[in-house]
Amino acid sequence: MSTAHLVSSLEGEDRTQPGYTGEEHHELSFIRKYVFSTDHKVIGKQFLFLSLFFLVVGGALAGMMRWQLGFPGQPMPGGGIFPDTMAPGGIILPEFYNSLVTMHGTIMVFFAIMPLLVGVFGNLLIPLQIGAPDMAFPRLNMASFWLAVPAGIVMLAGFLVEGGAAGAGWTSYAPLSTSSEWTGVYLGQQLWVASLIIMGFSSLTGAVNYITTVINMRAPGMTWFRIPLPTWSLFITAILILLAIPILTGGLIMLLFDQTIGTTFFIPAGSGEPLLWQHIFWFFGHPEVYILILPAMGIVSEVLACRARKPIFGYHAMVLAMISIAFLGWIVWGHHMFQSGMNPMLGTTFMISTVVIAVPSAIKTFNWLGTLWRGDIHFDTPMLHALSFVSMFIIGGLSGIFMASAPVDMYIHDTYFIVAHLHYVLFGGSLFGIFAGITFWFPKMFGRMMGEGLGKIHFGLTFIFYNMVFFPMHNLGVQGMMRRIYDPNEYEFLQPLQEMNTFISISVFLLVATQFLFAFNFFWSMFKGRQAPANPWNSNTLEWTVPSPPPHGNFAVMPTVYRGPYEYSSPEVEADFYPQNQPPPQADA
Amino acid sequence: MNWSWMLPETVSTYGPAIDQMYYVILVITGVVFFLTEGILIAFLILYRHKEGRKAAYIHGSTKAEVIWTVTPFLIVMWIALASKSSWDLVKNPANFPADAMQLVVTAKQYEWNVTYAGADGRIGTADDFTVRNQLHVPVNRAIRVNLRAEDVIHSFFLPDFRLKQDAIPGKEIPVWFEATRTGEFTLGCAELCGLGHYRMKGTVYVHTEADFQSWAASRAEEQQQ
Amino acid sequence: MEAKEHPNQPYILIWVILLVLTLGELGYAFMDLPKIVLAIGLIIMAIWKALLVAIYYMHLRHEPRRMWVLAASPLPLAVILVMAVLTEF
Amino acid sequence: MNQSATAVMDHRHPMPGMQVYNLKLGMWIFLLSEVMFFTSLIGSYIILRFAHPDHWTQPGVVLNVPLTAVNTFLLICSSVTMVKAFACIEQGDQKGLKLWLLGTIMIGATFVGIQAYEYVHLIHEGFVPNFAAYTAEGGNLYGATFYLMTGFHGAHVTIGVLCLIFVLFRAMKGAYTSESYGGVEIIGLYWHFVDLVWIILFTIVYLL
Ligand code: HEA
Ligand code: HEA
Ligand code: CUA
Ligand SMILES: [Cu+2]
Repeated sequence: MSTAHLVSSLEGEDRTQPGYTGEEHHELSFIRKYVFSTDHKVIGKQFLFLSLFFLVVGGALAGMMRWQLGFPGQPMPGGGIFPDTMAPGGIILPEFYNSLVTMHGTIMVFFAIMPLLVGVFGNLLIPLQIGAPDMAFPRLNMASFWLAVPAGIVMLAGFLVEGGAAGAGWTSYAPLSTSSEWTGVYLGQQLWVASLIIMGFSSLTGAVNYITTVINMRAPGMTWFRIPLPTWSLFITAILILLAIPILTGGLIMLLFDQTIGTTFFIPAGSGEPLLWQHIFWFFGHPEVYILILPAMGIVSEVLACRARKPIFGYHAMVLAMISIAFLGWIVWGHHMFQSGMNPMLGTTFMISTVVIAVPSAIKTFNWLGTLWRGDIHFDTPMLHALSFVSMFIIGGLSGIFMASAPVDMYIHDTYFIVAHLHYVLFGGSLFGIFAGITFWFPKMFGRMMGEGLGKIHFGLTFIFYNMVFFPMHNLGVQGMMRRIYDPNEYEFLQPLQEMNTFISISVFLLVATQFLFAFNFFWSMFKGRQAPANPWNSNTLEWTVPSPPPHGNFAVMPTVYRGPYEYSSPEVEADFYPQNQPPPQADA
Repeated sequence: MNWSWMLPETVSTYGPAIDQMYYVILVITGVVFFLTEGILIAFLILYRHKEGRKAAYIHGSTKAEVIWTVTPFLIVMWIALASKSSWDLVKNPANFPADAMQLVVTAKQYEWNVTYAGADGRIGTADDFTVRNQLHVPVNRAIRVNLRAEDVIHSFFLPDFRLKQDAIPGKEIPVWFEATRTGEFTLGCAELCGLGHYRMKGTVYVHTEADFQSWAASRAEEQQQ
Repeated sequence: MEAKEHPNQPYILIWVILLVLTLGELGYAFMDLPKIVLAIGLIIMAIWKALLVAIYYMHLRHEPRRMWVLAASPLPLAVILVMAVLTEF
Repeated sequence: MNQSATAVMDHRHPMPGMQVYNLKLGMWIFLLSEVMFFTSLIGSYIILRFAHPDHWTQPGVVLNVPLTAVNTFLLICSSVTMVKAFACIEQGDQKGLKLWLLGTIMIGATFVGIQAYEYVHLIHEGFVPNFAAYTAEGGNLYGATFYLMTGFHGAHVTIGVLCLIFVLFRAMKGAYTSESYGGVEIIGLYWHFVDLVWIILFTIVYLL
């Protein structure tokens, strides 16, 4: 009996047999097709809309925060709509500011960037790039999305309940986060925990699915070292999620019990250990930040190679670098806790492991540069975003080196230097990677091209304003400005920085305004854009061998893979690309 | 607007070593930054698409990859090892100056309470006295601060001294510093500790030894009454 | 199909070993030995039992080598986490 | 036979993969995350205990070790019944499958029952997770971590029993054959894993 046979009898249909084209023969109702769909491409799009929505929410929260920092104590324009518990007369209250920071960080990390990278591109790309008809467990995949939705609702519900939304930072350090006596937040803090537990299940189901799919569902000839880098990165990311999220879930459960039923895992008054929470959080948290960057690295590698029409420089090294980042990511979490009162010897160990992680990042950076070297570079919108990923990630990574040095971190820890670092890697890195990915695969998702002119304008303005927002934050940090500060003017030595804070805030408003261009371009192109051919970028990977958008079941015939994904400008063929499934010319057909 | 990457003046004994480490890293990363970004821009100009251009068919170079793996490795390892001494000096209690003056700083929402030993030089006796949001210390004398917290985590931040240390409820964490000149400096809280976090601040008064003694004496007297 | 190749499994034998080990643990735990000796002995027996379950009942011994690697992958992480945090106290 | 099917036969392009069917592979992968989940709980227990040795008592002072030893015995037996069920369906023995499944369910349910009984007793004696209400000797961290770990393990057993009932239900309808027994195999994996966790927990919580 064959494996395929076994699966078929379990699933009711044979998904591993070649030529399987899914359920397209029978008409599906609207609900089955778009709401409770099991098609990975539809689920990917659902994640796209969900997480773009949360990106907008996170951006709006950031805008309000920046209003307070740029114009402290002044009423927000249109701020009158807020109740007096948040912003009486439009003037943000300190406790509301704390909620804004917390919810901004949490929403951006867990509900915008992570689902954008993992939910959207994981779903869209993995089956298409490995030549599979769908995910290994389509129904589990659907569950993954439909867990993310209630998680998001619970998270946002924090704003509606008495006491406001969670306000202990996205890191929710105990014991502050354990009691309303200290935060002034009641239910909100618990909703935050509950939401993240649910979101954890969503990520976990996704991860199980991705890993199984990549291991077991590859098309014939798709050996490990012929897998395109986005899929590689998503595979590694899924492993990180699989092993990191349960640690957080365990910690969150303990935190929830501390908050509700009177246990004292993290509360010193009952001999609990606050540092235990920090260890648990960061043991998850550091792998988490690589979860937030690795898929973007994969996307960027793909775009760079394709738009430079050149094989990726050092494909094996790229894969190995990602694996070592993922591995080293587990042993550096202590660098977030240098000043937390942890054992200083342990601090030294973490300092050394942290700097070592710069090495695989260096390999990746230089290999990207190597890819451009002697290429034939096409400056399309996705390429521009990918290039700015490379240049901004360098800045963010280099600022990480300052903090990795524990004594230097003593001064810059919890200052705006950290805020600058994290936005350079998360916005300059992840979000530019996401922009690159969305603009690159938009035709595959929606069957239409995205507006190129508008895309370039959006890119240019975003790039400029983004740097105007976050670059000066380094300088603020160097002057000693602490983060999570409602009104820096309380401190005399920070008063001269107000001008700079105002400058940043104004730049933020311009940055946010620029994003309307993107939103407009996105929706306009979805309905009115130029019809996309199957392979608009002359790319090699399998997703471009099927129509845009691909039909249910993806491949009419199961593709056979003959070569690696980045055979651009190969002398073997006339064209400057050489699709993975194109038989070699002298094939014994 | 101050776009400077220079650190403000430091007034602690170990401050210059930390600042130096910062500047070393600034130079290294600065060089790396201009190098990589420069190469990036150069490539973008040199290899931009032109009609009839075909990219080189190159898959990589083991030699180049070894070079750009080993070089950064050596650089960053050096950074870590060079950082180790100042780190141990400041944070490892085994290396603290033995004759330091002892203080207890207790953080709570949203104030800093500084407890002095009083006349007998010992903390925990009846003649201790406590001042709020003020940290008075003599210049040129090592101060050992035993940090405590009453409610949640706070962070004892002396920007001018380059010192930061979280205070954790249920624990006592020692740190030390030594001021190199007199003056008034900032004491801040650097860990989110609730809605008043932003205003949990104090002032560090660095006195001459004589001034400090008379201040301490007058405070001790006040306490007696 | 891989499973067909092993009709006669030592399931009962393993069961007996597990029981003996459990009884052994019980007896050992209440012996008057230094804490550390107790701890080491008990942990060894627990790991032994866990391995028996994984290898025989979960059929790891009939799985490809790659599955072993997969199954063992979280263990180093668990050890790293606990060991590192323990040095704090 | 269409063109792509030929490709599969082509020996130069073998089907990649683990030679393990999806469902089983997926279950293994899921179990890895369970390992990490229990790591966070058990690890916290180890760390808290290490930090506050005075909060813990000797085995047998608070907890009823003999009773739990019986429970451990039961769970180990249920692993045998489970594996027997699997061995039966491998041979196509429908009746054996159903009987052994039923046995596993009964033993599993008894385990949960005994645990509930144990909880009731302990709480009655004042051994509770809650700090404020804590009365028994030893300190509340002991109670909190105890209920946390055994509680989540018990929840896993309960879920396992429910899944087994579902599998039994399907078995009655003849859903499994000697050719197709994935459902039985993966619930077995889960069940043995839960047993394995208990082996660790029993040692760490009750004996150490
Ligand atoms: C995508 C997310 C992401 C990524 C990729 C990184 C990458 C890195 N991070 Fe960052 N980090 C965050 C997200 C991220 N971080 C967040 C969100 C926080 C704040 C959390 C909070 O407190 O809220 C944080 C905080 C943070 C801290 C804690 C600071 C503090 O709170 O005091 C530290 C300390 O070591 C650190 C270090 C690093 C290092 C060394 C890297 C390295 O991986 C970077 C490596 C890359 C390079 C170095 C550049 C490329 C290399 C070269 C061009 C080669 C040549 C280089 C040299 C020779 C130096 N990060
Ligand atoms: C994960 C990514 C991420 C992103 C993208 C951002 C984006 C922004 N962040 Fe945030 N930030 C964090 C993660 C992120 N942040 C984290 C983790 C923290 C720490 C929290 C903590 O301390 O607990 C933080 C903290 C933080 C602070 C520090 C607050 C404090 O310490 O007091 C500040 C202050 O200026 C700030 C500002 C901003 C601004 C102005 C943006 C702007 O870039 C926002 C611009 C707006 C957008 C990017 C949305 C635009 C919308 C679209 C592009 C979609 C449109 C398309 C369609 C609808 C189709 N952030
Ligand atoms: Cu105290 Cu912030
Ligand atoms: Cu980190």
